[in-house]
Amino acid sequence: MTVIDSRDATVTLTYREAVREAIRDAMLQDDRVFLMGEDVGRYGGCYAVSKGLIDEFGEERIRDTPLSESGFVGAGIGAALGGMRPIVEVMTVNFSLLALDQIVNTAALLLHMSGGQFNVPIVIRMATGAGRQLAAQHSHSLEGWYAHVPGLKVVAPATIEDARWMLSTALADPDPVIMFEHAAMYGMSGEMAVDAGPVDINTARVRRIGEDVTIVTHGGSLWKSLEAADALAGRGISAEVLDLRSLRPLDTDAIIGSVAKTHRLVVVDEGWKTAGLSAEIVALVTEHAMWELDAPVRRVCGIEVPIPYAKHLEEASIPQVEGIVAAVHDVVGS
Amino acid sequence: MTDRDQSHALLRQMLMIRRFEEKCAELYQAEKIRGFLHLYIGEEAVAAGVISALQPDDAVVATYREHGHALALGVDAGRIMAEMYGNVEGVSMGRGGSMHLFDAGKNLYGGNAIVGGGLPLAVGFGLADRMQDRNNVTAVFFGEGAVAEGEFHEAMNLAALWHLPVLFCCENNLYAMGTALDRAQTQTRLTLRAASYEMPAWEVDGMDVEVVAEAAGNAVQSIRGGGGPHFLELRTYRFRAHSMFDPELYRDKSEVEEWKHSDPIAAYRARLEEADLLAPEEWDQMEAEVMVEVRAAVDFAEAGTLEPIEDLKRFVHTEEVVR
Amino acid sequence: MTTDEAKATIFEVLDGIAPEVDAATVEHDVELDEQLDLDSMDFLNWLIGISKATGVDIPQRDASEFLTIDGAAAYVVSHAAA
Amino acid sequence: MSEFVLPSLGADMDDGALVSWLVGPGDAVERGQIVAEVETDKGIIEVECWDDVVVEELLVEAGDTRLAVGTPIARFRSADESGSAAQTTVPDETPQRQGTVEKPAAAQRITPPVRHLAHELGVDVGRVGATGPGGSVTRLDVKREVTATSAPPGNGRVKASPLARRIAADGGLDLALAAASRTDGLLVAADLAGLANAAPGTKPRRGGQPGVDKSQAMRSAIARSMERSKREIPHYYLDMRMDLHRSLSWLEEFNDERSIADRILPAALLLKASALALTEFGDLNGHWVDGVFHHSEIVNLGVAVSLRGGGLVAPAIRDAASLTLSEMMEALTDLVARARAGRLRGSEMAEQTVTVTNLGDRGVDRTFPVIVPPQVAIIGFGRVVDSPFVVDGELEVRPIVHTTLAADHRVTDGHTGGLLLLAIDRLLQEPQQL
Repeated sequence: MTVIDSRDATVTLTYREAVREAIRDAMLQDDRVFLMGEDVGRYGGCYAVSKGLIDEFGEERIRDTPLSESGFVGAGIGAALGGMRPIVEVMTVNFSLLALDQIVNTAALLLHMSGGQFNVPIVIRMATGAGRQLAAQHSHSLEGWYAHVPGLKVVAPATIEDARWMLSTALADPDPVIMFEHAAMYGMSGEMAVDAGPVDINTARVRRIGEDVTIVTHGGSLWKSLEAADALAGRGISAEVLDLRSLRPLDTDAIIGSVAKTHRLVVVDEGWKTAGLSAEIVALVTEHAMWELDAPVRRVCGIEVPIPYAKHLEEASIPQVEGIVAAVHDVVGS
Repeated sequence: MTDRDQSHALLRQMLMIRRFEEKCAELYQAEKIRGFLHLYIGEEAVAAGVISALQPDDAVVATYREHGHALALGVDAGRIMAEMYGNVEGVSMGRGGSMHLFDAGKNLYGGNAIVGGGLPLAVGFGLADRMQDRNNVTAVFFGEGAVAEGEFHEAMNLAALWHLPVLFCCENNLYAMGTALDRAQTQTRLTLRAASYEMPAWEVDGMDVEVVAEAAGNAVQSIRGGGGPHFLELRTYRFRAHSMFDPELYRDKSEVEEWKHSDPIAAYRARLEEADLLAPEEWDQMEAEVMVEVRAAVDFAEAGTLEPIEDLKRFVHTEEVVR
Repeated sequence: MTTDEAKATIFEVLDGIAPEVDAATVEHDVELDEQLDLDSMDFLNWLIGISKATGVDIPQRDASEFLTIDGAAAYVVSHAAA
Repeated sequence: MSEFVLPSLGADMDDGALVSWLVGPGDAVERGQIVAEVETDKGIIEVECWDDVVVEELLVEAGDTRLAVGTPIARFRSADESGSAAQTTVPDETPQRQGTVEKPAAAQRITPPVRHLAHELGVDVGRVGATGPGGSVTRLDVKREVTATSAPPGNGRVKASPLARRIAADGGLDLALAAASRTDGLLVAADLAGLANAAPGTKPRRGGQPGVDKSQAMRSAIARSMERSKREIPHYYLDMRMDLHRSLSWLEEFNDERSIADRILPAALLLKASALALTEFGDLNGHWVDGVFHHSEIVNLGVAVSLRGGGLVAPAIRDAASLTLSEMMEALTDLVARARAGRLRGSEMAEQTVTVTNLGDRGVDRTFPVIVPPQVAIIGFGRVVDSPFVVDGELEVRPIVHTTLAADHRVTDGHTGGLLLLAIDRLLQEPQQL
């Protein structure tokens, strides 16, 4: 529940509540905004993000859809072209593959193919990531696939503030924005300044300042990286943690800037290594900051295996704090 | 039989599509036009007929075989040709080519080269119209091959479920590229597919422009009256190859010759002449005018310019919306 | 604290700052400046080290007492807590 | 009269064989009529004619020969004798499609395997003389360069981080003489900074090349850097006497109230004044790289620290102008301690934008410092000496310091340098503002 503490002017809320508030706020601000997706209405959302919104806004604007990812994502694109500002929820990134045609072949390309005539102002939200023993078809981190596609903007809010405030910026954007919410974070609660307001969706943020090594990460891995940085501080290693926030475009300046300061890089990404987002970041650094590097780069990524069900195996298959700490030690040479 | 002006307009529209595309084929072989070029020759009655039943605010979503639809909507022939030349003066500034003709001014939303890809889009237009209380109709064209796609069924279901103002126009020319309908689908009565979504559906002779126009007119009227989505199966035939580089191994020449007896232009012309609605000199004049238009389109394209390479990265994100 | 104890501490601190110095060769009554290569930073660090090790506060105005080993030891002995 | 050419029926059709002619010379051909059949990779395709014409001559006989698209295969004349030429004629201009692909400029001819060898041996291929065919670099050329650069025998390739390589290149350091602190033997930037600190054999090495004399390595590094400086940089020198009376009085008062650990040395004042002054004269703060001066927004003050047992390093105090005096003192203390303990960070050895040397502490009156490339200026402070000095027309004894500037004449002229010294002097007269 939302608790407002007037003394320090912060509000404590969960990630889920933050996203819900963002949707609610957007719907109140703009009649053109509506939410559409599987079980977003009566059921209250697969992850209870939209719980209660149907009572407030009705079935037209909190629109339950059949299990037709391609159909309703495409309908969202059409509605966007027709003057609406749809928020389309796809339950998980795995299911979004059923809508890949619409997202990649239509939403991302239309503006260009039409010579600039038709932009697609749609926001497509989806859960991503492992950590809840949901096994291989509900747990993957495929953000990097979308980040590959020109025409899309891809964001990954990792903090309560970003969960609350990225949506309005995404909706104001004239082009399609894919928003990845790490499913393990929905229950995470945290403080946010009461007077927090809209945030950009195209820059990275340093979440912890450090001197010795840069940890580049996003989404659910941010918190593991910060925990690792804490542990490292106790051993005299000062790690800077950079939260990408935007996976497309990548904030190259921020990445290069931090590496130019620390001269060492560890990339933490729950997605797979091969041809993945982490590979892109490392490539950027070698292209733009080769001569700043004072140690080999390390990547802490999802192990190249479909995410298994068993808890111990699942944990072993995605980045964990110990792995990040070990990678940093390796890079720092201690 | 409709009145004289109207029938002349339909005939002229079909003739324009025919001559324009013949010129396209010629220019393709001269390497002026490249990429894939899918010609509509033989199917002109469908676009001309259906689009004659639409209002200016109605939206059209078409396939990669869409020159006919673009011309029928009144998109400038010169800018279409320029697009195929890859010129910056093209309707899509040379970014789209033959398969991706767009025109905001005419509500033409492509030019979609993914089979079935345009169907969900049309549902979205219907939804937007409904949510904003606009009494528009969206006509979406697709081939019978698309009926095998999941997106067809998802879109049909959504449109019917939400009772949206969408006209589904299935251009059944019997072959999905080279695969005949009965070699690809269990149920070849396509209207039965629509019926399974409780959607009104008709089988229409797509070689007869007046029949098409009438069926489309009825459907559009019903949709605008709140009748929800409708489905038209327009039975037609393409006289030419699927694309340019196609030796047509999958069908007999005799079959093509057989269908050419139902050439929508020749048949309609003969019918009008028989009914004294068209004088031979009127036809000759029509031919001459159309040829002038086609030549003007080619001249426009020939005089066109290429977009500078420095502008390559335009239109990836919205910096300027051209409307 | 005896003078020997004070000197032991003083040399220990010096060794941390100038490890190359052989304590046996340092003359106790000659100014350090003349026999060792110490700059102002080293000198300051030496004073801070002595202060830390002995608990004796050394104000700036008394810095001149530390020009020789003997002087430094005398200062420390006389100011050390009983 | 027009030529009828083999048409292109698809972007992926390059050629075809004429299977049969369906028309012959003298035949009248209608627009749209099929005139020939062509065998392509996809099968036989009918070729149609786009105009009403009469066949004048068939130029190619039917057969198996593959003809390129665009090959003339017949000559037609228009049906109405003088009518317009058929469209499918060879265009006037050669069909030039969508620009041509330019070949990359041949900067240096070297094959990948040879390049790899050079990389393995740590040879800069740019320096290698090419004796191979067409001016290409051969394996022998690369090996010859290894011998020429007299790498320590048996050491093979030096494993060094890119940053370490950059610093070494900028400062003229010889990586082969450095010792690695990492367990895997990779030389990192910090290894260059502290390399003369430990006397040979005093510390067990964890990795790197055995038996390298670190102080000798540092000597050689300094030698190269200074050699480069004096070879490449046209120095100019300016000198100014500055009255430190106010600064030192103020400092004495300041220190009196503080415990010894919080004491501030005059050096901190001099550094702070220098840093602040440099923010006003950006042309003296930055790097000269490949003939271009790159100004730095912030002042990363390299501080020359002499090491026990010889040698010198000048690690950076980052953004020095933004530090308070206490912070400056703290930074200086920390830097000197770590420099002498050989624990500098790589960044501190890579980020200097200008250098200050304070030799006066050791008793010289003034310095004539040498610029550290790629920097463009160095400020030197001499000994503070009580000297006669005229103040408001009266002769007084004041603590005077000679402040010297050596600057790169390619970037600035003496006028700018003089203004910098004046600014430092002005700042030192108002120590409480520092």
